[in-house]
Amino acid sequence: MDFNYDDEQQALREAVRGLIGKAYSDYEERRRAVAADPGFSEQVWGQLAEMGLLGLPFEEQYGGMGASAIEVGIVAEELGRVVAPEPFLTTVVLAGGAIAAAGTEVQKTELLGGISAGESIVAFAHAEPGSRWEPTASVVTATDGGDTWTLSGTKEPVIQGARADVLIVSAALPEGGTGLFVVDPSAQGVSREGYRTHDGGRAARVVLDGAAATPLGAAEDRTGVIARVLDGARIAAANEAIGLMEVAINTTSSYLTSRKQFGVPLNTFQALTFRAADLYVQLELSRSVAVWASMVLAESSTDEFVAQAAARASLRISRAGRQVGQEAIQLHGGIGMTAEYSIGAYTSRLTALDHLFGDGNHHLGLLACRVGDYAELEPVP
Amino acid sequence: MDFNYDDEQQALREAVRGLIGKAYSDYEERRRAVAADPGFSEQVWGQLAEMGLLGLPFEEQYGGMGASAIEVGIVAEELGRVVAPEPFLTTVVLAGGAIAAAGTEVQKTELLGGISAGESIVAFAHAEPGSRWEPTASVVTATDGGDTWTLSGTKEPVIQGARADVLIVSAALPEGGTGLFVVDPSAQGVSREGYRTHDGGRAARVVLDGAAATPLGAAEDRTGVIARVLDGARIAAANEAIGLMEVAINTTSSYLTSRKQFGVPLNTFQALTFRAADLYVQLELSRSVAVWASMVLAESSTDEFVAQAAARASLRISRAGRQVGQEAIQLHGGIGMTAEYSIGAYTSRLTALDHLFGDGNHHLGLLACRVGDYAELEPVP
Amino acid sequence: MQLTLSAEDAEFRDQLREFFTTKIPQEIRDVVRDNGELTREQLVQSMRILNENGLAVPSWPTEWGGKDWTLMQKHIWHEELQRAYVPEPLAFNASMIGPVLAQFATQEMKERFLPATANMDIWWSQGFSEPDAGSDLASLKTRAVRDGDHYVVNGQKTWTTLGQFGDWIFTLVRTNPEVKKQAGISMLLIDMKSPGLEVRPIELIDGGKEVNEVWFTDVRVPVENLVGEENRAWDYAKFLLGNERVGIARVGTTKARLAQAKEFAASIKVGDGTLLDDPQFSTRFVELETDLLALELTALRVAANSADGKPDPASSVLKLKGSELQQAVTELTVDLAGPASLASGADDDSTVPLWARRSTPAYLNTRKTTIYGGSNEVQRQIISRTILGL
Amino acid sequence: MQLTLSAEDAEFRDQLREFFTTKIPQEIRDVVRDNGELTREQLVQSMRILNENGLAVPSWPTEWGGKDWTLMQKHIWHEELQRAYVPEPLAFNASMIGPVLAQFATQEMKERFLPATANMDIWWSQGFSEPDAGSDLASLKTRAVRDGDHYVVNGQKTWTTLGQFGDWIFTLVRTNPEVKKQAGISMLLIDMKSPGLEVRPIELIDGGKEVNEVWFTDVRVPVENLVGEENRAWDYAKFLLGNERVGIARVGTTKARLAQAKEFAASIKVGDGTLLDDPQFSTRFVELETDLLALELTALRVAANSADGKPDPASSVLKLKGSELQQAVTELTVDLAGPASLASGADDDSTVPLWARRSTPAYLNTRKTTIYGGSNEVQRQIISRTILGL
Repeated sequence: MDFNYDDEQQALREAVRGLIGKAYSDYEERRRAVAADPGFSEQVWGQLAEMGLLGLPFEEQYGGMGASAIEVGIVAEELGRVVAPEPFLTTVVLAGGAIAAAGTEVQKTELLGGISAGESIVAFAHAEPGSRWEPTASVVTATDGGDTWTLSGTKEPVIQGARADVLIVSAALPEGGTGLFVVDPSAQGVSREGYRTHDGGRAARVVLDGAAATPLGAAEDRTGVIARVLDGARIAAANEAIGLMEVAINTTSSYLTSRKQFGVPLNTFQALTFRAADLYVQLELSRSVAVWASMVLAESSTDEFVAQAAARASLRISRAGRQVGQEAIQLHGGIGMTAEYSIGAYTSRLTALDHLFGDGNHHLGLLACRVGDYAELEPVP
Repeated sequence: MDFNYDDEQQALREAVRGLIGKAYSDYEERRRAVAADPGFSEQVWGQLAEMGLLGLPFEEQYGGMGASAIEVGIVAEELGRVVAPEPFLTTVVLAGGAIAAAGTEVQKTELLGGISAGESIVAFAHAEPGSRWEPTASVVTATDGGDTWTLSGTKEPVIQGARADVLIVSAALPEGGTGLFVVDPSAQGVSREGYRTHDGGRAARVVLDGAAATPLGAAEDRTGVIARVLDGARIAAANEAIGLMEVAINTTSSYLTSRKQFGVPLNTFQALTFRAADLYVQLELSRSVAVWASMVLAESSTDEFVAQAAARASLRISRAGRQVGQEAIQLHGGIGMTAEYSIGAYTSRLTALDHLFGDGNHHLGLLACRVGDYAELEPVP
Repeated sequence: MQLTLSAEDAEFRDQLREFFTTKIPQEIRDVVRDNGELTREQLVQSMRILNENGLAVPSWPTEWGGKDWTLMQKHIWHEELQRAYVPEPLAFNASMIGPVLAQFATQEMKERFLPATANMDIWWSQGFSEPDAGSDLASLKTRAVRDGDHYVVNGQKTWTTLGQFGDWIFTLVRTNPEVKKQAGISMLLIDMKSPGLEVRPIELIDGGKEVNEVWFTDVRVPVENLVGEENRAWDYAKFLLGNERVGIARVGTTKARLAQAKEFAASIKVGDGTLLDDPQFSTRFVELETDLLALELTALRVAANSADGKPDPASSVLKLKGSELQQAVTELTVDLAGPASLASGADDDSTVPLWARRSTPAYLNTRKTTIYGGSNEVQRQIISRTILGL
Repeated sequence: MQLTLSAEDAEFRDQLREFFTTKIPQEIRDVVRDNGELTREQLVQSMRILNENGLAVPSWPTEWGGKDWTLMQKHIWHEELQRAYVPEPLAFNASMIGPVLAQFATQEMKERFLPATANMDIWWSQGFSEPDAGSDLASLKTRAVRDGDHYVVNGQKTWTTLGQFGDWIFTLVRTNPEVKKQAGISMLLIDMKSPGLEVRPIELIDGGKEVNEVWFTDVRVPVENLVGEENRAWDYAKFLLGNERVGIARVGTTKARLAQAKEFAASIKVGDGTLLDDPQFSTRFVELETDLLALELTALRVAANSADGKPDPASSVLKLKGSELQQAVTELTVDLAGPASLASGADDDSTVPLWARRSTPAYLNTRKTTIYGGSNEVQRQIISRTILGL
């Protein structure tokens, strides 16, 4: 077992930090980026593409770099450190992951190529009214018209659904099961209503009314693919959360040493510094699980072990993220409540990530159903 | 709604504190009392009887004072303040409560009279191997021999079962349901093995092998009586826990102000004093619920509302008692781990009370099954 | 000891319940229920209806419209108000400057301001906190220098809640910088239309703009607007901050929100049942409502025990636990919303119900409850020092 | 980055697992498994078996029996030892005085003591803490005054774990009261059979007597029993306390205890299933094992990151969380025992199983884990100062 990043991974981290850390070195830059649609910097997106990061996990023949979940985790963590609003998680990891797993050669070449080049924002339209993180669809249904397929129903919220150039849509198949489809959002029968999300991002309601759709790969049950892709996104999100928490804790520590009350710096008050120490404990424990889950994913483990790792990481980071997010604001006091100051954005993003792919209690419930199946939980498969 | 104790209640509190607070003013006295069998002071027990406290809740014709759950709560709280080992809770409240609720006139006169006079220790033998606080019995079974009944099976742990002069035993009835029986522990077919419990008390394994038994009142299903009596004991135990917690917190506060480390008193360290403040919050919230539950019981509420109150009090005090018990030791440091010092006995007793009639999670589970039946929880029936 | 309300209190409660749910317009109470934002007009309208019926400022002296209620009655008034989603009387008017003026101002000043304050003819703002004087309020720097019949005020206040609506602002200013910091502070009433006074909104983390900075640049304030005596305002501020502890627990609000959350949970189908049948949620509801019961009983106990009108030191317990429970309920609501909680910016055409859309902004906004009005750290300090002697 | 153990490490692990479960007598390991009390003889026997096979003191210099293992190997050794319920080598010998002597003692002293220490021919006790010197160790008062070829020692030590079994005690004494408190401390090796040395047991809250007071009344100690230099022992003590952070998390022990608890839960029938099917318990198991997973991974990460042998500051995280999890598992076990947990003093004829009878004493005893070896308050201080710069 080896937790050390190799030289290339270290170099990747430094390169990403150089780019994204510079782009958002001033929190005002991030505020500006999220203020106007599409809620992120197209320029930064282009730079990420130039650096090859938007194709990071894809195979080279599709414009990618063939990197593993470790590298994806590094990028996610670095994006988290500056609360970068670019949709790496949802476009590259989630939508890209689905395409890579289920697409035809032609689709992979075209769609992954478009993502890698930074030319195409692809959104993964999966959440539905009433859904709770299941890997299945039921509100949006697919109809087989012989040569063509059409989709009807509503997807909401779809992260970056309004800006997206391409939609990957999950839909209930006529014969049962959940299929995946490629939808051109400019096609007839597709309407989109975009809006802001609390974390500075954008989402949309996507209404499909007999919209033309092309199966992603075969028009067959893709529940397993969706589950695996969601697990991959959970693990990437866990890494993003590590970056968020680390900087939130550092920002809080800096504030405690610089801010004076009653004539002395706040770090004179042990009740505050001990709580900061507790946050650090949360961070370190969570970091271990996030990195471990990335290794599990990177080493082609079974779907079951990946699901286990994703659920454990989601649970641990949900617990940590809430404590860090809440305490970071509390330890700041009033200034922590203001949008001009950075810390609230970290808390808001942690809250969004927690609810994007299943919060801690959701995963706890799933894991609890199987707790009798084994004696000890071993980190090695 | 009125939370004020009236003058008589205040006088009762002062009298009890005068007696028991004096008897155990020095913690060494309490250590001596629990060191030798029967694990409490027969002398103090006699004094409690003289003051009329052992008949407190019984009607006057049975040697009692006809007092309500408020007065019982006051006595329990005062006993808790000094971790008094006398079996007021199990003999007066629990066994006495069962006799008062189910006994014949003759039984009430004899048994309650014996308790009130301090002449008879009565134990409530209800817990069985594998039982988890249910108001029913299954291991001990009752056989109807026409004129006489016999009981067979094992009860364990029976608090004060070895010292007891009389046993009130729950047993499965031949036709179903759970009956209550009076058993003379010196009768044939009764064997008892006594032992210490971690809180300084005594318990026993009581093996019944065709032991002669007299139905307490009628030989009919007493599940409802047992449930109600257990609820009464839960509420008295909640009051005892309030006394325990209050003194544990005060003892800890005193220690923090007197003990020096690094050349300054421990109360210089805000991380410690804030945790003491959190304990106080726990205490005050719990006190409100304990007193409220006593009022609910005192005002002849429905069994259902009493059960609700007992469960809420058990839950709240379980949470508070653990935090107070654990933190009181931690804030003391090493000295808190020693038997010579008082604080560990408070923690141990809180732990015992928590598991005597159902711990917090047990009651939480029961309450959770009915959470959809009402919109708001109202303190007034 | 008595469990039930007295007959008088029960009747009092029923009357208030009837009044609040029939006399305050439904559309105003709906906004409160749905965690929406009230307009200035709605807040004024609601307070005026209360004032017309003698229900706006019950804690004031009777000669200025107060009611001489028992603490139990005040408690009931608060709880029923909150349960009915009636906007609470603006605290700056009803709980802060009103009582201060009634206690410390000249008869002339009382007559000038108190009736207008009770009726919201004046909307008051609070000018206490400064960027470098938060929990350590006494270190405030805004200066007022006497110049003939005026004070000239320079400085900056912050966290001025709803300052964008304010007509007047009661302001702590330093009038003597030479003495111990508490001893050189005065209170001025300042017309917010005065030249040199500027209000700048502060955006909060939920996107709302409920607080403001207020800048004073050579603002001239007539000397007759001084409250009480010069350099004595630290006492007035302490009086103000210690005042009106009843209602601090916000039991009524939290109880209503928790009951709402139950409805939300019951509305979400999962498997054969709803989220309310999920042990993870049902146990969470039980824990919260048990703690809320404990809080309510403690508030009642404190009210009952404080017949002499002095605040019980246990009021710090009410603030601490009350604020934590408010936060816990908003957190629960986000979790009920689940993935739909992301749709926080969607409009009413959304498939996501209003409560779910508002859940995360409400959660983020509620982080303030453990910070303002004496942070929970300050409350722990009070408990550990005052009650435990630490 | 690599998830699996290296082939060498995996083989190493398998060999140790085989050794521990076959060469250490089952009856000794059963006592550990059942939370029982080992006799002195059992502890010595177990350590001697380890020592014969070079597994008692792997962290020592190789010339004195150490193994020059990687930190990963040391981690595996610890975990496997704990999982197999092998009594750990007595810390006072293996982790404390042994390394100190190896580092600071004269060759003569090493030869005299180290082999006997590794083989438990000497049972060492620790004489550090005093009644008024707990977390603030440097304020110790026990005096040693030079008198010819001897030091004369007077004072009192406390919290001397298993002192009732001790042959020798390594003791911090004040040899210079005139200087800064850290600068006047020396370390003496004292034969516990010396006249004037008295050991008095301290009963703990679980009824056990594992710690002692040690009183010194004019105890004469030959000067050759001074470790290193006079007045330099504060450095030796810091070395000792900072030493051997691997294993501090006690992952192996907690993992084994949690697996036991699962068996207990599965053995208790409730309704149609067992307590393991109860959502209250099943979720608690998941929370604990997830935190334990996080702790184990953190221990492995720290081990992997500390190839230079220096302790990672994250070791405070291991101590903090490791001790909390030990406590959480004993608390869970009491709750599993339920009403049977009251039968803590019953004998083996009881209907209550052994684990349930021992559950509350174990819970009470485990309160010590967050106090000793640097309390969790000290660990938070280290983290906030050293890592966060607060």
